[in-house]
Amino acid sequence: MADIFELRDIEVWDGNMAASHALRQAQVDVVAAYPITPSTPIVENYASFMANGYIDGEFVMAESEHGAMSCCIGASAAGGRVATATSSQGFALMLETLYSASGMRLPIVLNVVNRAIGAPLNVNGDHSDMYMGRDSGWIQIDCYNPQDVYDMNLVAFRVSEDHDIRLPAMVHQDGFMTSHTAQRVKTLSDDVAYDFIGEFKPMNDMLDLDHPVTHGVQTEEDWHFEHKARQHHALMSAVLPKIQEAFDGLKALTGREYNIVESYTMEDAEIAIVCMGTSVETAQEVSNELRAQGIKAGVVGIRVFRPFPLEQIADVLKGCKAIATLDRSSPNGTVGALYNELAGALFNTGTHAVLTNNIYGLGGRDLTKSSIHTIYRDLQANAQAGSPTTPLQQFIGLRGPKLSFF
Amino acid sequence: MADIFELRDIEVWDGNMAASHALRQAQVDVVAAYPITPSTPIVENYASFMANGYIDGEFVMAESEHGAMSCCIGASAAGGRVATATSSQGFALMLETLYSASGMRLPIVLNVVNRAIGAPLNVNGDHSDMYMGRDSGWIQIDCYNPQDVYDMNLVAFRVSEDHDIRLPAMVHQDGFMTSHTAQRVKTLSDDVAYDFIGEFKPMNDMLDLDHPVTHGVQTEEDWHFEHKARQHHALMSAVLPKIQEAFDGLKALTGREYNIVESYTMEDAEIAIVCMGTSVETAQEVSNELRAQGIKAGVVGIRVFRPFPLEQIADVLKGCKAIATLDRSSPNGTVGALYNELAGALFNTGTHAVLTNNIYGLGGRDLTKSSIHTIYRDLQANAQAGSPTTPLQQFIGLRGPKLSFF
Amino acid sequence: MLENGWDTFEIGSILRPFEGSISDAAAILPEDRLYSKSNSFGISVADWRIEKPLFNKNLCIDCQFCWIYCPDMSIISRDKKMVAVDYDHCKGCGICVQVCPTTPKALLMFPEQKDEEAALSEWPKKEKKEAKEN
Amino acid sequence: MLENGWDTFEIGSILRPFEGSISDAAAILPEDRLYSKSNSFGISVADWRIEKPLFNKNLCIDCQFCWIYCPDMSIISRDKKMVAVDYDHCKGCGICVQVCPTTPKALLMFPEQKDEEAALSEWPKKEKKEAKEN
Repeated sequence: MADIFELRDIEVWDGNMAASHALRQAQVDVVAAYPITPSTPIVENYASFMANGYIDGEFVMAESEHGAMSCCIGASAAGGRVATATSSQGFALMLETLYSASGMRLPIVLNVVNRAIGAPLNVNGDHSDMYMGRDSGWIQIDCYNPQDVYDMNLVAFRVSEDHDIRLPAMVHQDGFMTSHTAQRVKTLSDDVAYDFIGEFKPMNDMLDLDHPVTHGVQTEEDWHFEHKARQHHALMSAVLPKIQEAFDGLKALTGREYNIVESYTMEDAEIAIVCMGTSVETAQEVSNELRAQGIKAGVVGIRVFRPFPLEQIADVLKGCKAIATLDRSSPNGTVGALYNELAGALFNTGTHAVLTNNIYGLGGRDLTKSSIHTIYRDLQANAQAGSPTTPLQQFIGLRGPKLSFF
Repeated sequence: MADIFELRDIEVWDGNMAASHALRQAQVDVVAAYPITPSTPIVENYASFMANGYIDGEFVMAESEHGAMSCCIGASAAGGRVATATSSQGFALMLETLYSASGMRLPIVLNVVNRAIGAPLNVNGDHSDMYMGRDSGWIQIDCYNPQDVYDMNLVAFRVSEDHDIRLPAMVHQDGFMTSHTAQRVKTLSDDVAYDFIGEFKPMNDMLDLDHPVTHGVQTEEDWHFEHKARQHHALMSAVLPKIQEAFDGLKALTGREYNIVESYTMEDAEIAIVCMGTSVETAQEVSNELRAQGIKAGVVGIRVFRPFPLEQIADVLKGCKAIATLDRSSPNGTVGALYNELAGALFNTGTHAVLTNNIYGLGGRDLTKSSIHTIYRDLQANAQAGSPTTPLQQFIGLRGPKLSFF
Repeated sequence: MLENGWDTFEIGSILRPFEGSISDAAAILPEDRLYSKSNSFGISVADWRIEKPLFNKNLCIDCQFCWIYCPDMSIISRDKKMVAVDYDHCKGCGICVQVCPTTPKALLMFPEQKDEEAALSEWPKKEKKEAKEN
Repeated sequence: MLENGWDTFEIGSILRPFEGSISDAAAILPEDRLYSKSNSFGISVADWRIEKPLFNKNLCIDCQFCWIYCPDMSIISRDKKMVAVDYDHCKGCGICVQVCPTTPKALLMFPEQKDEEAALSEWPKKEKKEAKEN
């Protein structure tokens, strides 16, 4: 039996430590990991909790991230609660196995501390790795600060392991900005947190020797489509309601409110910024300043990136005249992915909103309030003109001549 | 010196053999490869050409696809013409290094024989791997048949290696449907093909010992953004004009015409299907049948997927009343990627077209003409109603109850 | 199987090797197990072979290397004694021959059509052990 | 560097270690090379260390193992003789000590603040070679 870890009601944790404690409270059976900046402390802290008797489970040091996720897949198929963490190049090396995990319907929780992908090599935060996983069939939940990281990990285990779902879940946080910035985090006691997640309920586990089962089978053209359709159906139909249920449960327990789409002063907003990660809070600050000037500004934060809450986002934005999406990943030859997602959500809705795209913050470049003010000013002009007054895609915070496309 | 390979004007080749001969005619300096179905014959044929004296270069058997692309990166940085081939799981394992190749601005040509990604394991064709690479910073050119594969490989070397571009290029073909289906392919003689591609012109090659250069450097928040912006700028500004130039050159040489966007009876089309790969030709056949009935149907084939010819596609579709995108990859929790790309391209254009999404053919499931007729019928209804008459996303050719979303 | 639509199979990339529950399956010989229809035990891969391994029991020392290394569980072993090759599931990869430690080997590859009696009669002979000269 | 915008640096993830062309760079000692500003030769990573390797030349047999295995080219070797550790670029990983084959080792890790003279005086002594008993 693991020892209880006595937590204060409020701890000062960075995002990594918040994730480590959530994993500890979940009493994960197997963590298989390979270290990579900036996610390393998550599994390092976890290993130290285990060494000190606070966790009753196994820790496997793998030879690579491909190996780490492969171990996680084996352990999850065997019938254990499983989690790990990674970033950037490690995430990229894991990618093949991420598709395996979701296709095998294994409820693994992966903390992704978002970081740029090289070349050129860079250890700082952007969303290239998060975007790289957007077709992988995992649930993707995004965090804006260490408190989110703690809470969303608890939610991720609960939702992922639900037998109506059985899909793996990523919990995303911004590298360094969240992972290495200590903030106040309100905690749950070990038993309350564990009860919120619930006891792990096995399903088709390989170690149930009375019901032998073959995992990871081959299906050719006669079956593959049906498997993928069923997986998509679970993502589309079951996940958002279960996440909402978990959010409701967490609110009842703690008073903290999370939403499938985090809308901020959007009730009567005419101009809105849609973004992810730590930028959401920065944009909220700027929108407060604009509201003080009587400008109807709002912010939409993506909380659940996959499944993409297309209808909920379209609904929040239905009154808007001009919308800017902020993409923190190189679009490499097209518009930002978030721009396309929003265009897809708003198309066919009869909206006349103007939609534009801003590329920012690659490789850890700061997003300043002044840049966000500029974006809102562009939005005001777009709203007034009823059409884009700037090129569709603009790079912000970049050194050198202004760069924009379309 | 390599021996000349005497080709007939018309050979009967499958897509793999067409790719092998194009690589042979390019006289690639280094091919580093790891075999995977269905792309294996490309490098297997190539190795046999080399063993028989038709190529003057090196063939490296790597220990994995990650290793294969890493070898390609080293050889390209050293200053050679470099190419390889892969599919599916191999593509996924290569992914980390694909981002390295593009960020290092190395003009490698990668033949991707599109195949489904597991789990569940499946060797047949769909576009999951092609989609997985869409943020990677590579040029992505799509083929519909073996003739395309031959021609597009020649184009890929020429464009990729241009000093205004220096970006790697993928040439995509559908697994089995193209790769293993023998068809008539019109050939160029070895010297004409080589001249069309041009002599390899080195740039910053590591083996230029009088100008030592460090490749693969680290850039933190002070430089990474500028590198990625410059890479995106090259993709956005230089690639499409150079591809058009290559298409023009190829037409002058052979009479065969290719276009950045392959539009088929789109001049006055009211309803259109947008798709990729072998499905383009199937859709063209069905649109011919509809035209015979007086229905104004058209087809838009994606030829260049990255950079995405956003404005050119919007232009081709500007008169349409209803458009269906066909996605051959599991959207895993959202709409199809091609649907989003099209929504992004058409947003802000003032179009009133209805846009819908069809998911089809995963893991090699056949796309029948009858299914395409059904899609066109839906489009006619949408065009007439001015709004979607079906759910936004429909699965076609799936066993079991009708599956649709939104 | 094919009568199932996307909504009627078990989730995950799984198949059940047995219908219903079974206890101590390891104690039942493969040929006596009641495998389910989806199990691949009934599917032969014999035609993948170009060469086949043949077994010479006179040379075998029952080290079980072949049984351990065979990637297709096609070495039939009973009570830790090598008995035979399962030619329904052997793909002819030759690993068993590679790892066989005896001299001459107790497993050798022969053309698929080779008669077993003929092969045994042609088998390399064991050399008499002589004192080693230094 | 930072005066450059996205449009004014060379493409690719490259840096030039030298300004302009150079011939036979390998024949020039690192400290004599005219490295460019972007070269990392002038950047010290000394403060990454917690422990440092110290070198006892009396025990060194010039096998060059340390020079081969050092991942940061921080073993200074001249004419195939181990000369010193480059403490500007040594990160204190300890690999040189690990691979040193002598007994006692000619390289040992000491706290960063340790005085070299003191370390050498405390160095384990070489045991007299005695006839091996069987």
